[in-house]
Amino acid sequence: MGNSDAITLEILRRITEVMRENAEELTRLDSAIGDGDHGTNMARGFNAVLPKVEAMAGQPPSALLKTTATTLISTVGGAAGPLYGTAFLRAATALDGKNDIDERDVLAAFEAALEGIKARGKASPGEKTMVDALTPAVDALRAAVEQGQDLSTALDHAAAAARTGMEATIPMLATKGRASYLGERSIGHQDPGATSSYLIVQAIADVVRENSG
Amino acid sequence: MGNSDAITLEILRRITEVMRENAEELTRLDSAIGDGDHGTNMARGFNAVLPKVEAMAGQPPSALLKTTATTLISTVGGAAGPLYGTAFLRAATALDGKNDIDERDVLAAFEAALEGIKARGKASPGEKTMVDALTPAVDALRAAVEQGQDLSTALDHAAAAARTGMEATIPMLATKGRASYLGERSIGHQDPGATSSYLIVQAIADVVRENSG
Amino acid sequence: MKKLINRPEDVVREELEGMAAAHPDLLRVDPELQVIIRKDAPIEGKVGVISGGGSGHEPLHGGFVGMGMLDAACPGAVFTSPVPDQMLEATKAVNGGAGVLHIVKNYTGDVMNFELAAELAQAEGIEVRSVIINDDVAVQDSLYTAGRRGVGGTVLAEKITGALAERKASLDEVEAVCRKVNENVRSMGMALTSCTVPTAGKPTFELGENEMEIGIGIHGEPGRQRLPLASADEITEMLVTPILEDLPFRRGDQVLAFVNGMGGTPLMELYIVFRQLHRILSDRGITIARSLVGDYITSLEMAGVSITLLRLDDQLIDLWDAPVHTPALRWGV
Amino acid sequence: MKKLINRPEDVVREELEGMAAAHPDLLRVDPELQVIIRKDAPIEGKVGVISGGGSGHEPLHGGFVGMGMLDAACPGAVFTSPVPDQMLEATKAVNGGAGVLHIVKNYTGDVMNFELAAELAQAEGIEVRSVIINDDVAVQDSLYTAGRRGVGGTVLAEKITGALAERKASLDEVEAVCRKVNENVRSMGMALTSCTVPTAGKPTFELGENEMEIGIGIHGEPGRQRLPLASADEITEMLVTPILEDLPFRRGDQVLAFVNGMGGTPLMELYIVFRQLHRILSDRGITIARSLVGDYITSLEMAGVSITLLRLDDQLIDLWDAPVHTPALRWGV
Ligand SMILES: Nc1ncnc2c1ncn2[C@@H]1O[C@H](COP(=O)(O)OP(=O)(O)O)[C@@H](O)[C@H]1O
Ligand SMILES: Nc1ncnc2c1ncn2[C@@H]1O[C@H](COP(=O)(O)OP(=O)(O)O)[C@@H](O)[C@H]1O
Ligand SMILES: [Mg+2]
Ligand SMILES: [Mg+2]
Ligand SMILES: [Mg+2]
Ligand SMILES: [Mg+2]
Repeated sequence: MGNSDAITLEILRRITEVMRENAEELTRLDSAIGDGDHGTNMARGFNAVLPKVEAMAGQPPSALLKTTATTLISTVGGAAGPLYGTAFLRAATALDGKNDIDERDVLAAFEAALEGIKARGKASPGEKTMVDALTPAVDALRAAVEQGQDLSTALDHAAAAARTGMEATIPMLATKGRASYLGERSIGHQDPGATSSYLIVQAIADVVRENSG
Repeated sequence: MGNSDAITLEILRRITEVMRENAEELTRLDSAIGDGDHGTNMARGFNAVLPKVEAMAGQPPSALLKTTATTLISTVGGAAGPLYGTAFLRAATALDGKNDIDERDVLAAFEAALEGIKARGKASPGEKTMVDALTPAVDALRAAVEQGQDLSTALDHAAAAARTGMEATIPMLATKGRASYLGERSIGHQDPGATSSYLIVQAIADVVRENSG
Repeated sequence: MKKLINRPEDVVREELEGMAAAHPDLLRVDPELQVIIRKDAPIEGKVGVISGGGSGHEPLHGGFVGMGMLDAACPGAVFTSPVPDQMLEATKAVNGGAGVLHIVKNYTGDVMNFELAAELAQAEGIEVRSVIINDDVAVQDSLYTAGRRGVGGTVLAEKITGALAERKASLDEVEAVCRKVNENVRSMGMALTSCTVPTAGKPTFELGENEMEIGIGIHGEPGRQRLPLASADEITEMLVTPILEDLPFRRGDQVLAFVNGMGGTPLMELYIVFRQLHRILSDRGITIARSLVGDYITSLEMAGVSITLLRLDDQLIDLWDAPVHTPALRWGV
Repeated sequence: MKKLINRPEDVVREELEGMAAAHPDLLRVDPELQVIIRKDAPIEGKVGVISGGGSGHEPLHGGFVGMGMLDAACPGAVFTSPVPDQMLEATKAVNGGAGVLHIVKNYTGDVMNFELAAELAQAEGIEVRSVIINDDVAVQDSLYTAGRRGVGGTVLAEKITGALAERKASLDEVEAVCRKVNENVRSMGMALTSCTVPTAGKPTFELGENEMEIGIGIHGEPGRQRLPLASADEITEMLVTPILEDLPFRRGDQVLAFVNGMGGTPLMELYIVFRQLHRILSDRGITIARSLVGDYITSLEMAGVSITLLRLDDQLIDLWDAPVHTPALRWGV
């Protein structure tokens, strides 16, 4: 993938846009089974990320992602801050030294990000968290890359899987995070963190598609 | 008027009944321009009065009224407690030593009661208080008595005048009591104290009528 | 009506039983007669300081009974002045031979009931003085009203007067300092929501989602004016301007700034109001020498705020800082 | 949404500016970084005690910064854990060379952010220990949850831990007493109404006129169970029974009984709950040796109550009684 740095910046712009647009919806979801701040948290975080990465034009993807990570950690707070911060940090590390990113690199970054979230949150699939959107996304991405599909197509598969994973959180009983305090009452609601994770994967897929071919 | 003591007791029973029945309405009126307690206050007071005067069967009217007065002072609180307490106390004094009460005695008792309220509350007619129901009531009573009408008829006139006086408080601007804090906003509401005063005069008239002829 | 209560008729008695259980070290409580008395009263040679008023304003007054503040408090039914029997009992209980001061908020009912009680106490040979607190600048024209209401200034008057009484000052001196507080204190309040008197069962007034009441008292009554909802900064300005103009407060004055919650307003919002109050006073060259932020004189669960400013001098600062040990206000001990 | 605020995004910063203006004698406040530090920190040779968490629980934690309690607090956005930068800054500011204790309420976000901060502080050579408070018995099965939440017990842990640190005890001792409080404290809460996060603009949940939530936390979240509204006595019983069974508390125990308002509940109702709590404990032969009644750990303007019981021993009583001077808790000084 040529001009990976520019595309990375565009991805971060798109994610910021998407978080702003969906802040209200994410907060609504978090009000049902959490504390009603997930949308505000994510929007605040990416609003802080954007000017910083805009000022870094020309720097490699891993530098942009590292700044994203530390800024999220410093501004999001709550559960999402350390989790997404860790995810972007691990992705940055996976892409360290790479200027021209290919499918395998993207897969490695996604895998590292998911591992980071699982380690930090001590979460496994099926607990009604962002892990439930990201696990199928990474699986789909891996399958597509291994089948030799191009990055854009592979990411489209990942985004579709993330959406399915997100929707699959609805009937789940939460056993991690705030929603777990609700016990049975957490059933029937879509997890806000899984939703923001899907939105991020979709934003990445969209930007890559628009810049490919 | 024969068996004045029994009639006095019946009057106090009736007032108690009427205060219980109208507690909600009096409180509603007091919520509009006061603090929403007048009905509860009056009901609490007469609920305390009743068992005490019931236990005094056979004692003269002035004794019953004096107990009513001190009980109201000890249980009503707010503005209404001292005002009605003073009224009943003055009425008791006016009837002191009388066992067989006639029209002139009743008039004297009413006049003393009204004077007591005006003195205690430093209120004059037109200030949107109980004085505005009681002043026309006493005037009507005096006129009827002076015209030689019988007690029951005279009290009916007094009750009708009290009702008119009560209704006349609606357009008044309050300048005494809590309602005065509302300034212009007190206009358009019926005064709760004028309403309880009317109810008391009406109760007296009703009981006397039922016991006459 | 959603309240943590049992029967609406029992709220005051049960509250007093709770206070007795929570503060056995400080208070002697008679839940039937409804009198709260300082544990070690009467104190020989000390002026007794008592106050009272309707319930629903807690911690006022019962929460201010204790060393360095009130010797006794008489809570009435919710928003209803107590009766003379309570005040007489309290007066007798705290009489240490140096006389008793009644601190009375200026409401027709309170004034009349305290008047009756004072007469009864005098008849029993106890010297009683009364100071009427009327610090509410929302009530402007006392010719056409029952006069200014007693609101936030009452808390400050009780603290400062109690401190002087604790030092065994004479009844004259104690009365004088109470009057001095009243002359130098001004308040104004506003509401975002009404409140519900337990026995009434529904809110005293209805207020739209975008409305507020300015110039309220403390009895859940509507205010002088209904206005569209405004920002905290604008509301603070609306409250503080008439206060500053009334005394008037001047450049160079030192004040005690008291931001009081009406019961249902989070502390966060009180500090946001305090921030703007501080800015306005700074701009005018007025120094906040002491501050008090919290729920001290409330209207049940009403959301809203009142601002009280007391102009200070050395005596008032000294008495404000003096030790106090009550359920709701405590320092120096 | 009816609140005394300016822009919803600014509430925490403006609140902190208000706190700075109200308590210049006690606090040093950085409204941008959102750190509240005890005026005289760092104190040479004293263990620094810090805590933090989302805003909206005031006075927790910022109102507990001062002599004998916290050295610093880090408030996050409303109901949102603060970020490691704040905690690191606070840790550095209060480090007097004897190490720093982090008191952390058990919420995923708080725990993770404090973990990151501790790593960063350790990297800068500051010895940091963390104690996680998890006293909420409403969360029964920690196998299937993020574990018990930290609620009312946090206030008691901060007071008692701060008192020991004030005496220059070692980091080991300070950590140990904090763990001891956590092991001996249990809480449970309920809500009559929801609350509104300023940036969300509407209530977090809807509750019917005859419903209540039992087993809530402090973040405006719904509880474990929605039940028909009950009387204060019944509600008290529902809250205290699981608390007593959990530790368990036994006949002869001495406890600190803490009845906490969630923000929108009048003090009157808290005392009505205290009354029944006192009766239940008396029946079981448990003595209330100390009490605390008021709004100390809140959920904005939520109406509701939580009950916390701490089993006391001589050390805990002594440390509870030790002098404290903070905006919200003060005695002995
Ligand atoms: N232990 C965990 N592991 C993974 N994800 C988690 C964990 N705890 C919470 N989450 C995710 O975080 C989301 C909530 O984020 P947010 O609302 O910003 O934080 P908070 O719960 O602190 O308010 C949840 O919807 C869930 O997806
Ligand atoms: N100064 C006064 N003189 C005469 N009547 C008064 C005076 N002040 C108040 N009232 C009467 O008392 C009534 C209110 O009584 P109530 O609600 O029981 O007392 P409060 O105002 O103390 O709550 C008013 O409606 C008015 O009629
Ligand atoms: Mg959340
Ligand atoms: Mg009234
Ligand atoms: Mg009243
Ligand atoms: Mg949160």
